[in-house]
Amino acid sequence: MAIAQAVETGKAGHQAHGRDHGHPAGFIRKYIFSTDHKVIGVQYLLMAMLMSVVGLGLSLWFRVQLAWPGKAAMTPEQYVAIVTMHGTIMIFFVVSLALSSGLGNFSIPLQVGARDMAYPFLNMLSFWIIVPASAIMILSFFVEGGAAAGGWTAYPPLSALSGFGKVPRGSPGSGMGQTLWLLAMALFIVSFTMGGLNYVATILNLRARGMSLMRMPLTVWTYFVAALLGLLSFPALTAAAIMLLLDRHLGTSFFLPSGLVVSGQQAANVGGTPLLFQHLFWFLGHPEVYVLVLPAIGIAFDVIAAFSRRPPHGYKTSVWALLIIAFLGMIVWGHHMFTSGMNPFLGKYFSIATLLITAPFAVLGVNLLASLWRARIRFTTSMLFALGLISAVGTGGIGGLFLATATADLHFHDTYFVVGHFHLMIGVVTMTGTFAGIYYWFPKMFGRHMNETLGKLHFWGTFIGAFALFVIQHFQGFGGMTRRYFEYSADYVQPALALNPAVTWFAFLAVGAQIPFFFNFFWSMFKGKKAEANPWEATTLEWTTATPVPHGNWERLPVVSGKPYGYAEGANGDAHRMQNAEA
Amino acid sequence: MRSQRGAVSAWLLSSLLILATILTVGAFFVLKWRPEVASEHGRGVDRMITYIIFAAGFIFVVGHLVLSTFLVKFGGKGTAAYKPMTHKTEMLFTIGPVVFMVAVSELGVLAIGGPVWNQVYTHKPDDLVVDITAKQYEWISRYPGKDGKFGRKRPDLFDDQENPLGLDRKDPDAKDDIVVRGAVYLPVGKGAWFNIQSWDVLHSFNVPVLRAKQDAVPGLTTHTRIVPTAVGRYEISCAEICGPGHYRMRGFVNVKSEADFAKWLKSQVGWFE
Amino acid sequence: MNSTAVTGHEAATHESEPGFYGTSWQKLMMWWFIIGDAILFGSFLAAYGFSRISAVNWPDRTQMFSLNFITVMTFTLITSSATMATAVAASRRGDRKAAFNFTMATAVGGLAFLGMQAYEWYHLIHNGARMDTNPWGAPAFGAYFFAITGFHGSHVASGVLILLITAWNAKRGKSGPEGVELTGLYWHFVDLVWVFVFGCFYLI
Amino acid sequence: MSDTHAAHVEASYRSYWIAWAILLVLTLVMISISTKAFLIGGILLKSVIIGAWFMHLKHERAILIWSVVAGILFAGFLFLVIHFDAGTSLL
Repeated sequence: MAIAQAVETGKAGHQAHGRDHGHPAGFIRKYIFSTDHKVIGVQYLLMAMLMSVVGLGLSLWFRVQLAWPGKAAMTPEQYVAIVTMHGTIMIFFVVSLALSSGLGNFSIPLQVGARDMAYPFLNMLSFWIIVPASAIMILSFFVEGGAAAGGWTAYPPLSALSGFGKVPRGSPGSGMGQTLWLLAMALFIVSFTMGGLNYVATILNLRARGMSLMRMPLTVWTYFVAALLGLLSFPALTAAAIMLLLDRHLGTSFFLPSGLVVSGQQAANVGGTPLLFQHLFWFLGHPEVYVLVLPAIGIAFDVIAAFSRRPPHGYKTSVWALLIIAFLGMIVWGHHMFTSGMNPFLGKYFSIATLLITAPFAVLGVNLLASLWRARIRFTTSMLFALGLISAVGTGGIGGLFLATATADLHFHDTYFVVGHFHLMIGVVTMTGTFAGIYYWFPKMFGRHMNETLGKLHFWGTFIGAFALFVIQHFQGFGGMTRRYFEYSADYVQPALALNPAVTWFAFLAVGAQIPFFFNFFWSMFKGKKAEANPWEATTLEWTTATPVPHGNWERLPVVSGKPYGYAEGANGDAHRMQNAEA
Repeated sequence: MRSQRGAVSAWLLSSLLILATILTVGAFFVLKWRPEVASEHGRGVDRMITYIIFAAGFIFVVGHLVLSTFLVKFGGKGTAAYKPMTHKTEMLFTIGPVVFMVAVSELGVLAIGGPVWNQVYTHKPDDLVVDITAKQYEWISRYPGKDGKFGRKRPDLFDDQENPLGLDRKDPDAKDDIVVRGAVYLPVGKGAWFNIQSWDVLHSFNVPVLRAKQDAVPGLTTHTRIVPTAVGRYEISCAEICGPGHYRMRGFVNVKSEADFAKWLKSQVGWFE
Repeated sequence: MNSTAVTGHEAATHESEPGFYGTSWQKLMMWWFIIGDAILFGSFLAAYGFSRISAVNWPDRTQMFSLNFITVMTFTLITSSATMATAVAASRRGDRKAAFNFTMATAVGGLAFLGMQAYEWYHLIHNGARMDTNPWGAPAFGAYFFAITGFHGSHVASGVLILLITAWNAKRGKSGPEGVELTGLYWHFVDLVWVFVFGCFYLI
Repeated sequence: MSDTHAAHVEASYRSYWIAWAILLVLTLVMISISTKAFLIGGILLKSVIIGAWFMHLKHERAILIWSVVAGILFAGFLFLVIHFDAGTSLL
């Protein structure tokens, strides 16, 4: 019976892999509608780079408005829409695409020793759903009323008051723009869910022989945990988005309460509650943070091991810490809602539970630091970014202590402290992780090195700019400066306000530093120094295959014989042992 | 050549990290980083924040010092002098941080934060009750008048100019309700219990100087308790995005001495009187 | 074939670690899809429960529904689940004819269920129930009822489509036990959701 | 693995229809008794029967079962938490 089943599995697997394996494919099948995970990974990266131009451009635009009010040629209506779209695009269409989808697609099959994703066709579909999603997101700027303007959290009633049918209009951006926003997000969720299913199936079922779970590189572990978190949490947002769409277009009252009066017009809604949406949204929203942050930390572990020539400290404890973070991450979403009118008892619970997460995160942080102990650090660009990540994880992480404490959050909620904190975590940590990964795997992707000088320029600009920018925002938050404000006039905010031009200058530095990266990326793709198969002398499986990686990844799949990080082996600790080395 | 380049990076990055640490810590001393505080629980909030600053600052400084030391000490070419740790040391480096973090963070929230949190959400019997209503983009406060009772708010009677709270002329409770647009008046040293509501979208009743922040949720009455400790005029800044006019949704909390407040209250006439 | 191209067959049997769940990746993906979908329905039902608890008065179920009719609907769906399980077992034994017949029977059951649901919707709409209002009290009832049963109904409808494709493939021998089993998992899940929907809307 | 698999396949035809009968009876009992606790118990029992027999969870590895249970527990936890907020009065 088992054999019959295996044959069936094989058949399906064969259909999936055999489709374009070994046949010379045309340009379109090879680079556009490719089912090869490596090509799809690069496609995601390019898509993310394209969207980052929009997302970062928007951020600079409103930073100018904030630093020098009136100089940016912007109305308050445009401002809220731009802030909303900057958040949405950066979180879902830049960071998620580049880190989770892009590098994940590229690295997972190579690191576990699989020929491709479990379901390559679904993988291709995931990417091609993102294309219309991105297009819709950007096109929403040009519809009547402009793009969505309810914040990236899209809290109703503002986001539900669409102005369609009997529903009154809450703000200009609540019209068609918000509907398109929801549509794009729905497509994104579909794509991300399919991607997550592929990750889980690939990691659990397609590992090379000998690759037990506890021999997987930490990158794979983090992608695995992130995929599980995504699969468990995104459905809640799906439900919320469906209900929000019904509220907007069919006059239901899931989130719209009785007695609404919007700009003098009385709404017909009865009985809903906006708090429900917040719960559902953050049931996704908090795990989503870990979906983004954990893979960056995983990549940092791999990169640091490769460039410090020793295994990362505490592999097992890191894995357990990841699993505990995942579990706790699912049950603490309410710390985003301390001042939302939630039951104060829940505020206490969420505060206490959230602070428990500091423990596994401390373990990860200590493990990252201890991985440098008695190492021989090679300061490549990739390593610099990984080291920057350690600093950012620490700095951003301790900001979490303030926000997770309900009492302190009374002061910090919805101030620039929150902005600084989450930009450090899901902006700087994720992007340093992504860049570390890109510089690390670029030779595997294109068979060429990226230019190190430009790379270092990129690092120093990014790190100094981003670190200063977001740490200063913490101080503005201490000063009580509220976020999403077009202009400030209050007395208490004046000291914080004085820091605004500095923040904007650092933003220009951080964004400007991406120009050498873009140039470097495309230039090196064709003109970079040729790379051998294992330029970093790293030990994980992706470096055991030829460069450029053949279709199907290996001639013969590797057989794993040991730990992922065989550094500092040999009599004097000067040898490294590949993961598939003969015993 | 390469090893020198490596050493340069090591020194650069590690001195940058030290500099960042010094600047960040120094900024706490140099910058006027917190608004003044003028409420009882606000002092508790600040106590809580100060506690976390020390705990987090310790981690921040130690972490960055260790990182920069490691960079200089272990940067360069050659082979790693790494030796596997014994199981015991490894467990020490795991359990140590876990115990430290849990102890420090939970101790803070339970011992310092918890009581303050309770203070904010406990209605005391002799509190002055103030009703706050938010709408795009205005704060409206209401006092119950002589009878001590609030009249019912009816959405169908809402009129932006004439009747922003939708009060019923025939309702005896509503008759003497005192309605103030854009401002709240409080006596100093006396507890005030707020009933916060909203007509349209989410707003947040945020008075940074009083360390008060509570969302106004349509369809729901949320609460917060403030005991002002200093006379003054403190700005309300909406802290929940409520549309393009979010930034200009301002108001003022006027904290007066008890005598002044009584005088002010006496001078007010009910909305329908 | 193995000499010319390295196939997925190898990838799944000889060259890979045994699956962590002891299943094929197809089944594993189906299971995780089901877990995710379960949380989706769970979120809907949690929201429904939340609304119902906070509502001042909730319409009395006996006023709106004919319990006997709903019970027949439930019977139909449970029976279709049993026929589906039988189809999976038959397909495992290599009995292609029985697999086809039972899969078709399941599809018929699904269609019957959809028909009855359509009738029930018609009945309720005829009596004045809408997404935003209904004659029996809390308007949220209509919104939640139509949204959740509609969402479940769309699952049934897509399930019927998948069943028909599976039956057709099973008959031609294109879909082996694994394919039928995956369809079966999905169908049982749809049945499982109905148990909750039935309980939450019609019984409690 | 293949032996036990074959054995349960032989027995399965009958076991499915027994499960079916139990489900039918349970449904009938549930519509006649309207105690809330009993109903919730009935729903859970029915879902366990469908999961264990029809969806073969009985024969899967414990880790798969726990994955499913974990998913459902998270959804349950969501309800448990938000219901605290339902007590607040509506306007």
